[in-house]
Amino acid sequence: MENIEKQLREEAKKLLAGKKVDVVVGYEQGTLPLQTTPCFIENPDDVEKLVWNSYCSQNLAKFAHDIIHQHRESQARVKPEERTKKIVGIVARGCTTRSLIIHLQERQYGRDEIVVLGVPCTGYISKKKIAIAVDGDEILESTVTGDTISLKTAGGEKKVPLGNVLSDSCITCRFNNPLLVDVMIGEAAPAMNPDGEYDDVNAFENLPIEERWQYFTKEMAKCIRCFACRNTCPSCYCKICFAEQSQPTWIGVGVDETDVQMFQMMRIFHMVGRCVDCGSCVEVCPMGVDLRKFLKKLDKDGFELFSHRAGADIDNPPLLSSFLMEDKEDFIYDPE
Amino acid sequence: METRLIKRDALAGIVKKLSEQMTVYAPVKKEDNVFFKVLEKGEEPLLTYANTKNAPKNFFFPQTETMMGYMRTERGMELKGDNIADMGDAVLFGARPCDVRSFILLDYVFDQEKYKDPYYIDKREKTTIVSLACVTPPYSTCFCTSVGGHPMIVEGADVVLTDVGDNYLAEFITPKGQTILAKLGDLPTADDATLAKKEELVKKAEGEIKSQVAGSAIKPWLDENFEHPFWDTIHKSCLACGTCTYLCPTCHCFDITDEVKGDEGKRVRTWDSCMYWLFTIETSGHNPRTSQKQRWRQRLLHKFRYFVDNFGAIACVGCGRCVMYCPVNIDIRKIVNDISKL
Amino acid sequence: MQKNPYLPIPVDVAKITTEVDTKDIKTFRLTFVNKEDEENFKYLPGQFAELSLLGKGESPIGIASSPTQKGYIEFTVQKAGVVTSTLHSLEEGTRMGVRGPLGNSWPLEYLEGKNIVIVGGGFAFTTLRSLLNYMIHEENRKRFGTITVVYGARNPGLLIYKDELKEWEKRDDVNTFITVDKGDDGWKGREGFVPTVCKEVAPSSENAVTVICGPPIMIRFTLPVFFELGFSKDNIYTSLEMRMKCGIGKCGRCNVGEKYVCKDGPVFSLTELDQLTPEY
Amino acid sequence: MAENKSNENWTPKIVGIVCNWCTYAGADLAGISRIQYPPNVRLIRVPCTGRINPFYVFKALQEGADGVLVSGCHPGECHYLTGNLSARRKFNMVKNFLSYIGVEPNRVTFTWCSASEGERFSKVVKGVTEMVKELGPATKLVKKL
Repeated sequence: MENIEKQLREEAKKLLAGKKVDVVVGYEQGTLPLQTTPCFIENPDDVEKLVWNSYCSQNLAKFAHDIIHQHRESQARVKPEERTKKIVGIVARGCTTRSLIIHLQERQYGRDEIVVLGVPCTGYISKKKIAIAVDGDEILESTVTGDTISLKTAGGEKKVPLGNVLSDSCITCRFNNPLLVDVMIGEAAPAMNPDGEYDDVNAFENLPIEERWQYFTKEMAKCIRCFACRNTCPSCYCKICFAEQSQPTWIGVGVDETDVQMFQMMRIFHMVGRCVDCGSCVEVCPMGVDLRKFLKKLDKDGFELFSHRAGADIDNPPLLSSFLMEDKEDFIYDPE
Repeated sequence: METRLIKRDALAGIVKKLSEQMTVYAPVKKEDNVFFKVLEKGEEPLLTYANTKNAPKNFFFPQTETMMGYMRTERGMELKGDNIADMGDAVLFGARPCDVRSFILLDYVFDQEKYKDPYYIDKREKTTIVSLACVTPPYSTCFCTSVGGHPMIVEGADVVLTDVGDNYLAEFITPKGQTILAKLGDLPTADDATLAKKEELVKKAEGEIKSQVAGSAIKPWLDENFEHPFWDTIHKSCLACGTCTYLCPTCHCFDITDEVKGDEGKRVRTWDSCMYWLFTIETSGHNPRTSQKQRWRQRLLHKFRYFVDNFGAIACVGCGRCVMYCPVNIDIRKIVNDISKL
Repeated sequence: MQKNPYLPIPVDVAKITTEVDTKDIKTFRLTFVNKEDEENFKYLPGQFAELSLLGKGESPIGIASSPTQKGYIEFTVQKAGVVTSTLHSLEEGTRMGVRGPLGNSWPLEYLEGKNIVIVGGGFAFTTLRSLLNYMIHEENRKRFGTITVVYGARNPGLLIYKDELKEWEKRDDVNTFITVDKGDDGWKGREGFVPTVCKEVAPSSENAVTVICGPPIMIRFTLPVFFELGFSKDNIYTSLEMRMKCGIGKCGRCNVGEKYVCKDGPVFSLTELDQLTPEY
Repeated sequence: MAENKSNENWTPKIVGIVCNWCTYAGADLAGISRIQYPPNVRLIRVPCTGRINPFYVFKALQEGADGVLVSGCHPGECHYLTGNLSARRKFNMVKNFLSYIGVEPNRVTFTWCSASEGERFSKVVKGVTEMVKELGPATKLVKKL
């Protein structure tokens, strides 16, 4: 990974110095163990900040969208012929490129407004799994060596196989290498294990209905409506979310049980054919809500019913804005 | 002041028993997280927790609270009266000193001479606060000493428990605390050696807080530099989620909304967050804080400048929650320290 | 314990007056259901109150009536959001709520013995009307010097309080200048923007205070006129607008720096405004 | 509504969100033809099933509907050519998803019914009412004030 990091910095520097991009969105070291944070590099001399490691969890496509749109807004009062474009260089793994593809399909910006620095991905570490591995103790230091992560806590040091603490999204990832690339960094990464992609969903589907309901209500009850899941999601870019509209008011703003359920259900439903399973929403959730359990169901249905995988193919139209005459309709009620 | 000893392994049971007589709000482990919640029948509090995920402010100032109910009549909606639930006496058990200090700060806001907030005050007055001193800091992100606190500060607490080895030293500081003592059964009086040990721990505890922040030192800079290029550097990765404000023990901004179902309705107050762009937007569409940069500046200035101007204290208790749980690792300690170097 | 400050005081809508041709500004006259509430509702010009519609929410609106008008309070409301739109659909006789009075007021004590210039634009004339009616009331008139009023709207149909404007124009103890940006066939009055009219009228800054309320653009162009006339920033007052919920300095959204507009404002002198953080 | 559970007189409240061009007319026809069917369905007319946001279905449940019926034009007969085909994909996912999270599958029914199918409309309403009756009053996702 050090090689990738080095190459990434070189390429980023080239792009910035050559004025091919205005900003490079990547990851930098955070202030806490296990943490990287999105960084925005505008000066070629700052590229040393860029890192690429197993702590890089977030899907950065969100920032590409935000930067471009903020720039456009700032140009609202500039004469059309004098408007400039802001070109965003973005460090992108497989899932990030899928989100970029969705943005492009949904005409959020032009292909010429982004430069994709593709990075091969071997998965990122789930902080939730780490917390479970050390029984909630604070991590004072962590180092990844090969396939092992060693975690230093006040109680001592613990070594855990990396595979045990990777995010669920990563373990079964089908697209860990970038699908849309301008500059590829390093070699393609070995495949993950997509065969087990829907195991979780299948198992859940087979539970008795009341158990499913209990699990759903229990998970939703954790939500504090902080909107971190929504705000980190590259596919959630509405200027005003339905949850915050006042005319009409769709749902109450509080943490009433059903209002939270409605909010999450509807947000999840907005992800039909648009969720790339990057796991960012799960990773940022301060309460550890198991959102993936429900998002992945839509992914599965999208594929099994309509052979659609979100953001996997730029030429494949979005799931809900397309249809076939012969789409399945065995769910349609027939009174005869 | 009464000082007693409670056997280390007896404390959880004593609290459990107390919860049969009155409402007890205490830390409990739920799946992977430790939360403050009302103890249910037979439930024991967790004593070996580090710091809870949610702040205990929720007890006095819940995330969603019904303010008043009303009903549809021929003349339109008519008030049924306010909704100050009489929960009776309660105990907030095991709050860390930083969280206890947050109530002093919240009192400044909710318990003013001219306008008193009856919802908050009612619960606050009926609740006895039992604090659990931090002999060692729960986390390396704790920075209470930098913002006017101390890991073993007793300010704001009615009863303070200190882990002195085999026993907890229980100090019943206020008259409210004394009434709780009566409910705890027979407890041996603390000996001088224990009291001396506590004094020693107090001296030691301050040094245990390793994280240092230039809390009050930045006030003059903040006073002068509302416009400064520095403000362009902190907000870029911010998701504009409300995690920091919702987990913060001192954040108190709220929204008031109405909810109606059929012929009945209620007015509820809900936490709001200065991190949201809708927070300040006016009906006309004008928004005094349109960018995340302005919102971040507001959050920082509110805590480290405006609150100091209005009430003489920093609106931060150094619990470190926003540092630990920020999804993108925006670290308020780093921001404050960066400012102090400008 | 004090009364719960969040509880609305019950009032009845006694009279609704449509003020403008576009019909989106109405004045609501509210009467108190309980006598003691009326007695307790002691306000001064410049203060505001939360109009409370159970089921819809609350909206902070400046009090348009003057405390010298007994038995009722009035609010002039433009139809905009959820609450105000519902308000506009109400009929006379409906019961609703009001929460207040809130905020500070025009600096009445400071204004005493001074010459007063009132400058208003469009629909932002409501608390100025309250102030004017207060000052010209027979009990109060002698406490103030000359009174000059400059009030403008975009067109004649958008002038509010049309009947009162006529009354004021007739009075010889008030110099009233009504103007519209653009008149119509029936308009015989003055045409021109408020800043221009202020320049023409050129009130003396000698022992005088200006109280100004209007759209931001009007204020921006009017202020230089008054500076030129020699008004100091201490002697120019205006009223701020902010999003509010609680109205009592707790919910945290209407702060400008360390000041809360709902509690420390809405009325500020320009000197005070200069000291606030520029975020409003 | 949940409080009526023990009440023997409980009858389900069902929200029918129907297309203006087919099912709504179908319901009319059923009425003109004096075909009897249970009075439990309250119809909400929309221009096309394609404009139905899945949230309408969820929201109806939250507000206390015991069942939701969505009905539009048969595939190929949409007044706007393909609105119902877009809707079909959406509703397939909605139906699966509600069941997945543990809401009884029969709470929500999707069907097609044309303007000439007064008889079919009555059968749909009968069938849906029976299904919802069997489930009893809705308890899941229902907001309590």
